[in-house]
Amino acid sequence: MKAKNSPVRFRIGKNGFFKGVVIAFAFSCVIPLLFILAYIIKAGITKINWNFLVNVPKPVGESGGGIANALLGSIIIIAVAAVIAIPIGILGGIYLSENRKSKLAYWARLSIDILQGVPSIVIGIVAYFWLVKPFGGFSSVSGSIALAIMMLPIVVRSTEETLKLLPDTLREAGFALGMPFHRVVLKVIVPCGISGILSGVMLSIARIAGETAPLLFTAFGNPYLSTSLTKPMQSLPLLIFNYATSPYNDWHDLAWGASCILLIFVLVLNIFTKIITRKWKVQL
Amino acid sequence: MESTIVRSIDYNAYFGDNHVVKNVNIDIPKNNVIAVMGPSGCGKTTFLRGINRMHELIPGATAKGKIMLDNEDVMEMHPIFVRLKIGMVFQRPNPFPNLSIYDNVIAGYKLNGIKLPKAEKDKIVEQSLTKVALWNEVKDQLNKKGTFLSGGQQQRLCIARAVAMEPEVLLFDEPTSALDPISTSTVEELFHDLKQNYTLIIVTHNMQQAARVSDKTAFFYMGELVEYDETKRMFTNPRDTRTQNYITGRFS
Amino acid sequence: MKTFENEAVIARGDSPRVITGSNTGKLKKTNREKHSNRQIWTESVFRRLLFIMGVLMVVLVLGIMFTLIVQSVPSIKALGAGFLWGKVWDPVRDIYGAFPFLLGTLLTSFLALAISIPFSFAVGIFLGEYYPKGWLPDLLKNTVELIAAVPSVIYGFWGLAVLVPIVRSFESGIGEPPIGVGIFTSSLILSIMIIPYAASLGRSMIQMVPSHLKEAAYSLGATRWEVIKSVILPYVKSGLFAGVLLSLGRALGETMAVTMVIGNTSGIPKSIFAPGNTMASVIANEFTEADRTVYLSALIELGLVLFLVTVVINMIGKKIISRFTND
Amino acid sequence: MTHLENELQAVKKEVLSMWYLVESQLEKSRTAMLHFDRDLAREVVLKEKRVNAFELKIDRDCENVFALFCPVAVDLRFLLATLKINNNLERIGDIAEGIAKYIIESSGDFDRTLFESTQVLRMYEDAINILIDTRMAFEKEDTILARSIFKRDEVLDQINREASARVGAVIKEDMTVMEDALYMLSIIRKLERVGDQSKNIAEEIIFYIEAKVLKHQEDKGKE
Repeated sequence: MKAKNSPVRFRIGKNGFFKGVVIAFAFSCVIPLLFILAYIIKAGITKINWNFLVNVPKPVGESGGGIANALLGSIIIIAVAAVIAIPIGILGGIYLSENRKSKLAYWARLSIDILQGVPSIVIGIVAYFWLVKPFGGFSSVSGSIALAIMMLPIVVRSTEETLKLLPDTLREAGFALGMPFHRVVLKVIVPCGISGILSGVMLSIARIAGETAPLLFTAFGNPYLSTSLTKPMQSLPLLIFNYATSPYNDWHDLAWGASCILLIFVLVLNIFTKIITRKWKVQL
Repeated sequence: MESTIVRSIDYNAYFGDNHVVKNVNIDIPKNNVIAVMGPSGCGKTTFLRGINRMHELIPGATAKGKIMLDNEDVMEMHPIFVRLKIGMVFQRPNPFPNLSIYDNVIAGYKLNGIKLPKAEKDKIVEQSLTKVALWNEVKDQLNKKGTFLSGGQQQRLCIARAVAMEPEVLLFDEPTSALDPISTSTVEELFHDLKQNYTLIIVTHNMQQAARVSDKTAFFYMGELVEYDETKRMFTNPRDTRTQNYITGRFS
Repeated sequence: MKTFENEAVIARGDSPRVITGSNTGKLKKTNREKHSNRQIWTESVFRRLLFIMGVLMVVLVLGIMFTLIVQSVPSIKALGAGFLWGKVWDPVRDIYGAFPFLLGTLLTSFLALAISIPFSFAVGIFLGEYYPKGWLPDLLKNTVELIAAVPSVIYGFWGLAVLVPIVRSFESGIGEPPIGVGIFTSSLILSIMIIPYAASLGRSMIQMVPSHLKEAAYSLGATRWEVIKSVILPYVKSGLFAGVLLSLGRALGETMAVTMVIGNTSGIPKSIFAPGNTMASVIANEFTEADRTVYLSALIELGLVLFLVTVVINMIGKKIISRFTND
Repeated sequence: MTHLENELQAVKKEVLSMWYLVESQLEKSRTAMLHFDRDLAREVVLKEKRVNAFELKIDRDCENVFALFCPVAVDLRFLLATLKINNNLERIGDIAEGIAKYIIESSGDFDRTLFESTQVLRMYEDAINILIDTRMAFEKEDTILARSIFKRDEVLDQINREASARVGAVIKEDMTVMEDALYMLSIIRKLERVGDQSKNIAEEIIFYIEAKVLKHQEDKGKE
């Protein structure tokens, strides 16, 4: 009996050991994130005050100054990108979910898959040749379009996935009432999948809010406050990149504050998305 | 005096190359309950969905022939008009999950963007729910979501939704197959009341149900209409041996 | 009979409201038809709009590819295939060899992958098999997803401020030149950033393992670890591989964090602690400074290579996933 | 009320109509016997066709309900009982017709004293009452009433058993009434059958209401 028992005991011990290893590895992933969060917030939160939010950066050597230009720029660039990408993305997602078998849908789906994997820097290059070079200068709207291209696959995919999960009986119910196609889609299907679509939209905004690479060659950055869509514009990630790699401590401080704001914005948006998805979920 | 309301002439339906409904000719008299039965895959649901042009919503599906509704060919009309005149109720209750009971009943108006005064909407909701014997059960909770109701109530809500559009014909695609026996018999009783105002075509794979509720029965087999007759006759003295074999359960 | 009675009532005028009622009923029906005609028009417009969206998506990607190819033509013409193997990148002397960047990209990516895989698989196994439900696994899952949400520029900044000094002291400890920035540092940063991709894919794959397989093994007296090792992992190995590929795709294309901590030198790195450059970082650094056509075009050719490599890797990963989920 | 219930009610109503008809047939043939009314007797013979039509109609109705509704439990027993009751009623109709035919066949007015001496009148009265009470039991689903039928059938049996002796005595006394007396004997034999049929019907009623099979049991009334 004992001879038979001891390998079992060994196996049980091994089982426990590996469970411990898995748990240790799994939870240690969280540690760097917590470090980063703690560090950024600790370094950044002290820099944030009213002046920081409403002033533009001062030249090197002068202390003080703020990131108003980057804040406003980020808001404008993201808003324009969202205005471009959300309708196109949702309609595209609808197209993919409604035409599951057509040839064009196959290619469109493939394109979206490709687009999702394209490195952001490549999008930046392309946007540069499409929108910067032909129009003779960096502009915020070119940055917005580059970001919109980055948003597109996320919105399209989440819309498609959400709508695909809705039962066909819902569409049929709509059609059987004599509803035209567009009303079935807009009044029945989209409202039922609204939580999934919204979460896709918000996640895509969170994603582009921190994107820097496509903006390097498009919005470019601007040390002054600008609201013109055709002029270069500053944005938070650009400001962080430029000031973080600069040798000046004052600028580092600005970058820490900006990082903190950007991080909080992105995290809040992510958490908010989780909550909204759960709350707005239509019970089928 | 019975007058024909729906008449199919040489109706054929296909899924790609698959010929699922073959040359169906059938006359459906007004204010009758017609049961369509047959083994699964016999084309009965396809035929039913052909009547209000739901068939062609499936990619690759096509149809040939005529389906006359009041001497107008359904195949020539725009599907939207057809579906306004021919209501449909599905296998699983499918109330709109994002709408209240009240809005579900008038969904046909609301979601089609037809504006109605509040008083008229109230009237339609009450009348429709009364017709499906649901008014007394839900009149105090009209603002709750339609999906809070039980399965049988949901199905009656869906019937009310179809009835609210005042169609001439109501199609039922296995309307009780997802319901428990009690709800099933409630819905079946409803058919007898509804036939006063509407013509009902019911697809069912439950032949007892066909026998219980219908005036006339059509038996489909392998896409063909094998027999179409008074239900009483069909179940006591079928003409075709295939029908006999099917209703006696001797199908091989 | 019934209708006759009703008409009689109307004719006698007992109930005038009945008359108006029936009239508006008829009016309503015709209005409804007019309304529907408008709807039919809108419907066809809507269908066309959706179709255009479908076309737009294809055109967008084709356009990206086309632009990259056309813009890199000057460099392809001038440099040929040797571009990829050229060991020297010196724009001042008009010498463009992409090999240092290829090597840098591959080194950082695979190093990052090697570091991150144990962690992401552990997360996948933990969430997929050990504790699929409960507040703690939920918290872990959401936290790991947040790792992907943090902007890469913030990773870069944090790496610059925190990680670089640590690596520097580590390097001086083992006798390497204490630079701090370099391939090793960027791999560390990258490895954190790519954990969520393989982890979440692994989790969903492991959850898809049919329970009857696991139960069969349990019923033979297998321990949990043995079930994981001999049933679950073999079953999901292609899915896990796809997760690794997606992580790799992410690592290859990552720009900002790497640019900030890799050191940006265009030579061939002598060790993994040496500073270097990746394809993405060299584009980010030099694109706006490139003043000659060939210089710019060479950078774009780098972008094209990056694009093709990531697309191929992503496509393979997606294919594996879709085959896995369809089975 | 469900559709099936409606159908069953209709069948029941049909059976009751048939029952009234059969009762009136018996009643009429009695009146015809009492007053030697050959026209009335002929009417009874003619109306027998209607009884037969009823039988066919009820059979068909039952068949339809079986086919369309697949009844179970009490509904099933009701229909099974109805089919047999229908059959029994038709037989009673035949008996009424038979009696009426005797009246048409017989050469002249019956000797009135025979009604008393052979107890045919009393028996007739009892037979009709039994039939009426069976109907009441069916209509009201009253098993106590139905059980009482068994006892009352025994009275008819008693009269029937004594009939041969009685008729023999009557004939011995007065040979001229022999033909009439033999008719009386035949009528008594037939009325005894009415009792038997009613008893069968009562058994069916109990079967349908209580699901108890009393057929071919000796002590039926006594439980």
